[in-house]
Amino acid sequence: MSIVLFKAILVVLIFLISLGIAAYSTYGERKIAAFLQDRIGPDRAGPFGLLQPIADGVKMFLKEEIIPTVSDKLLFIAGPSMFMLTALMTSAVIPWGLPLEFGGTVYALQVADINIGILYIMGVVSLGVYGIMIGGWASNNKFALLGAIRASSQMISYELAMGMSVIAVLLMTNGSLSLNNIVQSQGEGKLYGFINISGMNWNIFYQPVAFIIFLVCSFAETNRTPFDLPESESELIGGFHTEYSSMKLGLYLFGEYINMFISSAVISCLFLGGYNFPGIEYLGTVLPHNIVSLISVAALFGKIFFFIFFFMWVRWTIPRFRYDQLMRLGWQILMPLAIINVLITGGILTFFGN
Amino acid sequence: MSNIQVSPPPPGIEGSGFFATTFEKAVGLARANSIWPLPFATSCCGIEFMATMAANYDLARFGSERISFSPRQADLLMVTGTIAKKMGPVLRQVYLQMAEPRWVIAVGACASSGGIFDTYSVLQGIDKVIPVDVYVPGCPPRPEQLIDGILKIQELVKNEPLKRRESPEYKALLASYGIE
Amino acid sequence: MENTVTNFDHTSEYTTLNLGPTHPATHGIFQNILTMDGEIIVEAEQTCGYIHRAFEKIAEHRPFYQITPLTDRLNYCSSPINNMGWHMTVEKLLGVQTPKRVDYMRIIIMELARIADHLICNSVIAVDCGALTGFTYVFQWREKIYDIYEEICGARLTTNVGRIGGLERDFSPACIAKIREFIQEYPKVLREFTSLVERNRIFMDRTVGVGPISVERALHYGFTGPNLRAAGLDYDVRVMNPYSSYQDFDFTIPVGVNGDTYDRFRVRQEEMWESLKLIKNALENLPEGKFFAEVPEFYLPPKEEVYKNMEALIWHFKIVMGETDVPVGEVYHSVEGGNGELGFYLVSDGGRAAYRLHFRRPCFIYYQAFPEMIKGSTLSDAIVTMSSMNVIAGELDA
Amino acid sequence: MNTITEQAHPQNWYLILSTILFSIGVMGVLMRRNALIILMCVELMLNSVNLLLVSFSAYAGNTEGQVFVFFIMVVAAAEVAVGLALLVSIYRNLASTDIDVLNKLKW
Amino acid sequence: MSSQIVFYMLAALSVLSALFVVFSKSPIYSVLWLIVCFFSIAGHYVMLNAQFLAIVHIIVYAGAIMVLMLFTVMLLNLNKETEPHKPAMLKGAAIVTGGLLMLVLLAAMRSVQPAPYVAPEKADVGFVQNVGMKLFTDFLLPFEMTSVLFIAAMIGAVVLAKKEVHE
Amino acid sequence: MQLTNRSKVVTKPEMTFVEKLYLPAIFSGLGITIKHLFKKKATLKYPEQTRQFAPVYRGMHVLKRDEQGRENCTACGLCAVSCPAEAITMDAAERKKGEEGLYREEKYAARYEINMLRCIYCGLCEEACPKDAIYLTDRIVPSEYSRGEFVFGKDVLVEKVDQRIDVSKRKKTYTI
Amino acid sequence: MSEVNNAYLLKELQDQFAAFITQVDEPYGLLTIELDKEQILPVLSFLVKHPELQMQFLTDVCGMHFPDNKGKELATVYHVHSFTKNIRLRIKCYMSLDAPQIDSVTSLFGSANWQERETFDFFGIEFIGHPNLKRILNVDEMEYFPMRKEYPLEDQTRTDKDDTYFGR
Repeated sequence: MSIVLFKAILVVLIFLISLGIAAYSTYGERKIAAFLQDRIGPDRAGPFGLLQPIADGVKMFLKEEIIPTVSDKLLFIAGPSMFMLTALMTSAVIPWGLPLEFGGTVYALQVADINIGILYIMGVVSLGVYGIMIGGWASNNKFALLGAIRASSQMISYELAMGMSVIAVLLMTNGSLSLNNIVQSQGEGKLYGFINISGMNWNIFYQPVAFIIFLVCSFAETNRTPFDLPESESELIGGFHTEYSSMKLGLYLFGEYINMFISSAVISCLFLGGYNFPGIEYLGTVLPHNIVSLISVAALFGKIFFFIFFFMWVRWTIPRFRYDQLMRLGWQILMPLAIINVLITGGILTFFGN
Repeated sequence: MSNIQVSPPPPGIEGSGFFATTFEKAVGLARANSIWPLPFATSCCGIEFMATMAANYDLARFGSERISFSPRQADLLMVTGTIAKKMGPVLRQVYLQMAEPRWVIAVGACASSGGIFDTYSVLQGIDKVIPVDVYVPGCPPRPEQLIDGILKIQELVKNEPLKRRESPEYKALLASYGIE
Repeated sequence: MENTVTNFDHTSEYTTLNLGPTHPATHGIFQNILTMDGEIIVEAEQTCGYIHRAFEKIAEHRPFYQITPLTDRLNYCSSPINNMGWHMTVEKLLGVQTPKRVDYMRIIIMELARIADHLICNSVIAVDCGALTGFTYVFQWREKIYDIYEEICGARLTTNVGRIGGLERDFSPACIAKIREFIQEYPKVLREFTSLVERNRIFMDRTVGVGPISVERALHYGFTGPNLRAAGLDYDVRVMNPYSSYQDFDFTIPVGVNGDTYDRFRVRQEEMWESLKLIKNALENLPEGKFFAEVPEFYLPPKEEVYKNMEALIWHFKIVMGETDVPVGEVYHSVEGGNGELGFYLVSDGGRAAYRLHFRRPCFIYYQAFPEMIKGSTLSDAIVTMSSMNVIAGELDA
Repeated sequence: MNTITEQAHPQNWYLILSTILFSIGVMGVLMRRNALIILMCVELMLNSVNLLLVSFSAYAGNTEGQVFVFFIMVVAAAEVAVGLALLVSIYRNLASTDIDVLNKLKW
Repeated sequence: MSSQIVFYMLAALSVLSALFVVFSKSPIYSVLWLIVCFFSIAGHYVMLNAQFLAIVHIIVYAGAIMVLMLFTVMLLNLNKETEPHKPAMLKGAAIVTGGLLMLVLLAAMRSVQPAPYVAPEKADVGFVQNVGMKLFTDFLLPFEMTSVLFIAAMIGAVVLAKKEVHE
Repeated sequence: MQLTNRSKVVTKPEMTFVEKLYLPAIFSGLGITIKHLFKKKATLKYPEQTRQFAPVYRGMHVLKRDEQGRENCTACGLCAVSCPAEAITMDAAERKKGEEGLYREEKYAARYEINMLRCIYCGLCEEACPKDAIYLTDRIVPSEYSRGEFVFGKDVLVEKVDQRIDVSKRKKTYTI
Repeated sequence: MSEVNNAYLLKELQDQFAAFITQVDEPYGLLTIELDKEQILPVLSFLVKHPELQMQFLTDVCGMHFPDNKGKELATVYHVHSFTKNIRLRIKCYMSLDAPQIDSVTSLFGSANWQERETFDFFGIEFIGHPNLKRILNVDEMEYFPMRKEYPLEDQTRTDKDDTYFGR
């Protein structure tokens, strides 16, 4: 099996998994929301309502497509497509697990190990706003436009703090921008230099502040409560997707869940050791390598699922911000905090060495 | 498109209503389980709708908890409450903005028939301005009745042929309301 | 939502945004036409009448006892208060003195209604701030209130509870048990709801200082009820002009300071506690006796009597046909409704129906102040302010 | 990606491409009246220069060219920020982004 | 050979999109075409082994500057109808001028003999480490100067965009 | 301004430092919601499970028969008069010879219709009935596809002889 | 200082406006006066500014229609309330159907704005000086004033009701 073929399979697989997880995130969201609210949630479509996402999908595919006559048709269609595209693109650089090995050839479970992985993610994330902006603008509806404007300013603002918090992490990992390196470095060494649990040298223990900032920013980047202003139902009806129907709406909703999935993956990779899990070294000695790889994939997905749950948990608990408060939080609290964090990290690394 | 000849259906069983194929059934089932309501809540029934949404009755079980206030995204227009004559055109506008397939449920006495308000200012039933699929009696109906209405709608959705919305009968129905 | 086409007036940088008539935040139907500068509201104008149902005209055509179902639909979040208010108005016109037991039962029912009303309002404030979960927690307890109503009168929302001269039936043991359970369990839920939102900084940031109104302006605009009390004036009809034996009870009037959304929220929260106390007191001190006053002209005789007794049957017919004698006169009576002073101005010419019945609907009067309250704040503020004012469309338009 | 390939085409190609892009930018500046698009054309011109610098850097085998691109980006970002701020305030006062309206120094 | 094809495609894309930027009727399309143009230029950067720069280019231009542009377009609601147009004659003149400039420049470029290709000392010229090293050693002062420039620009932008309070 | 001495200021808009930190309140909120994740659900699975309504619940009407299976209604029209929604229509008829087993009184309702869509279930007809004939029950009126089906005639309203509906619990007690 | 009660209130009013108060009544303990409609603004502003009474709260404004009361067919009824003294007053101003005009009190009470609009909407009473006197509850195109006694209550377009059964 050539590397190219493997990569192709991997790409397709990741797309399918992303889509599947996004679809079942909608189900999860509804179930979790229901359970947090003392309800049951969907339970009539299939056993436990498991076919709910399929029902939604089929319905959306077959719904009439309305393109408002006053809107810009091309852009109206381009909006959701771009949103979906950028949502899916990020997954390329995430290391999904330890490499597999077949017949002496090593197959990395990562589509592209580019040396600027983090920057790539930041770049693609910064493009995510186009889908929303274009869609919102093309709808030619004031609520949509307001949503689009809110989304764009919010995403630009929080990108900065996000980048700054990542810098502190990068300082920890000898400045490598490759996600693979970052994850690997969290699997090596001892925690705080003396706690010897293999695969537990996670960045969250060194960078709790950066972790919180990154988490908050990823909430903002994915437009989830408490930062769901662009689509806040009680204010803007649907926000940027107010005018969308059928699958174009589906793409937006789907894209949001894919974004959530990917940002959970990124958080896990940056702060929670990615595919590393405690005892990974020991397992490596007793189990075949490929099995450990699969376990590591499972470990990563476990972390991802926890974060997806966390995203939902927070959404159904917390009120949302107001536009100006959101901006103030981003610029006046998170930004300085992230910079101070970088300075302190840098200072410690400079004066106390590695 | 292609050179496959479509053989004419056997006489007598053509037309909407017949030939609900397996595909159509599957689609109907899917649609029925994913009805996103647009609560056009004007008065008392709206509160009862809230009660239906809340924990005790949980409309989510039917796949309908994602209430979409944007008519574009909604499948089911739930007219819950009195519709005054001043509101009639707005209701119609909302209905027009909805994407096909769309269903309408008139919840409560006021929406269905004007109820107690047989007055100069109240529309005597929303079927004067838009076609209604299911009427739910009660003033306001209890959540049980509301759910009954939703189940009725689901029944309707399940058995609806895909072509119904293009059929001349449906067009004629809309035309009788002066739509399109 | 109507299809709002962006048409910028190029001479100004303001846009017009139609909030309503079917905007999710209007909770009921009325329209706000906002002139916005970006996210800031420069000007607002409200339109109402979208569910105008001509209550006052109907009232001129129906006998008195048939007005009760109408009042249900005024402020449908707390219909029993409206029912009671109407009954007491007619009783005032007729000069009927109700027994203490009736008064106390009425207090229990009314205070339950007040809790239900405030509960909707406050949970909806939270929902409009984006916190949906608290809503489902407290709504389970609103459901319990519904259960109690169902036990009392047989309906959940539009209760049509009580009759002129008393109540239509006594509290059943099941009903009293349910009320006791409610008193016992509800504080926990309310506390939980409180801790979920009340001191959460995000919520406080959203509400403190939002949509404030001073006492002077509030009075100018005819505020009453929790909204006036949030501004700092302790006007409460229950205390100022006690009706239905409210004078027997000691309760505090929670007041706010700034008249902002947070104060309104807080005042409603506290009033729920006070109501709970009132219910408890009334239930404990519920006197024995009849649940109706001795007014054969207006209170339907017992059914058994009607079946057997000719005189009762005649009264029964007269009452139902609306042929009993009613004094000529005019009377104004007000009760402390969920949203403030709910007044009934009844003019009787002695006929079977009111000659003129005017409802003083608190919502209708204080909603005028909305533009002034939200001027210069953001769209989100406007929405939270609107829900904290608890504008009920049914009451607004009548 | 980690292997550097012998550049398969002469650097002249980049020269020509940059020239064409630059000229298009100039053309746009001259042609359009919308201040925003003029700003965008300026960006285009800056980018053609960037491209050239990167190509020089690549062909000369050192990093200086890229560093300069970096600086140009900074300048471009600053320029856009100020330019757009100007544009918005002009629009506020004149309700137009037409540069021909800006022919007077005061309003 | 394949890299040549890639070059041609990217070059064609950049030229075409640049032309669309200039000739689009609606500003929003101009913005979108410019984004496409920037992407193609980023592609060129990658081909020139400047990955770091390419991604920075995308983040800065596509991710920030063009979002800002788009934002302004939306905020001011510039669209086809409000787009001011110059008279056709001026347009023609502009095209001729631009074309002439291009001709002159191309003619000048034709005779240029660029220095022959020099293989870099290290294989990863365009990587973060090298660019960073250069930036923070040889070019430290200019780098710090740019931050001053940024601050100035930021303050300027805020001051300009801030609304005067009309009393 | 203070009108009574019973007022109490209840609002405290200032935040303490801890409250200003966002996180404590958020975490306590998260704690509350996660507790509910494991709680028993309040939901009633309606079509499968049903709920006992209060005995006095005002649902669908019934026209009662007496012990001998005769219709109680005498078509006096009080219910129609008392109906605020004017949903009840009836035609009275004289009882003929040989119908004594069908109708209790000499006059009976030949046609008795309630427009269930107009009806607001206020219970006034029940109160107005002097003949123990009309009652509201704890059954709910089903929803229908067309408006015409809601005019319930005697075929639906009158209780079946073999399927009596117990309304004894709704009868008022006037314990004095 | 005498106690503030209905008698005191009436005396204060009589002192100032005796000529304009046509009738005084006290049904159910609420002092009711009939006032010349020209005097509504002075009387109300007197009550508002009165140091003792401080009747600063306009509880209610509503219209009335007496078709048989020739020359005084329409009436506007004001309820004012003094919070500090907890005393209410009802003022009635009659006017004829031909000239249904009365001064607006919006300058004194902001709350009067919509209530006067409502009264205009229902009865066609025109409030002079009202900032925005147009229909509020009914549609703008409505051509009559529905609360006047001669207009029917019922909607004529309904299909599921037969008036012959409801001979009201």
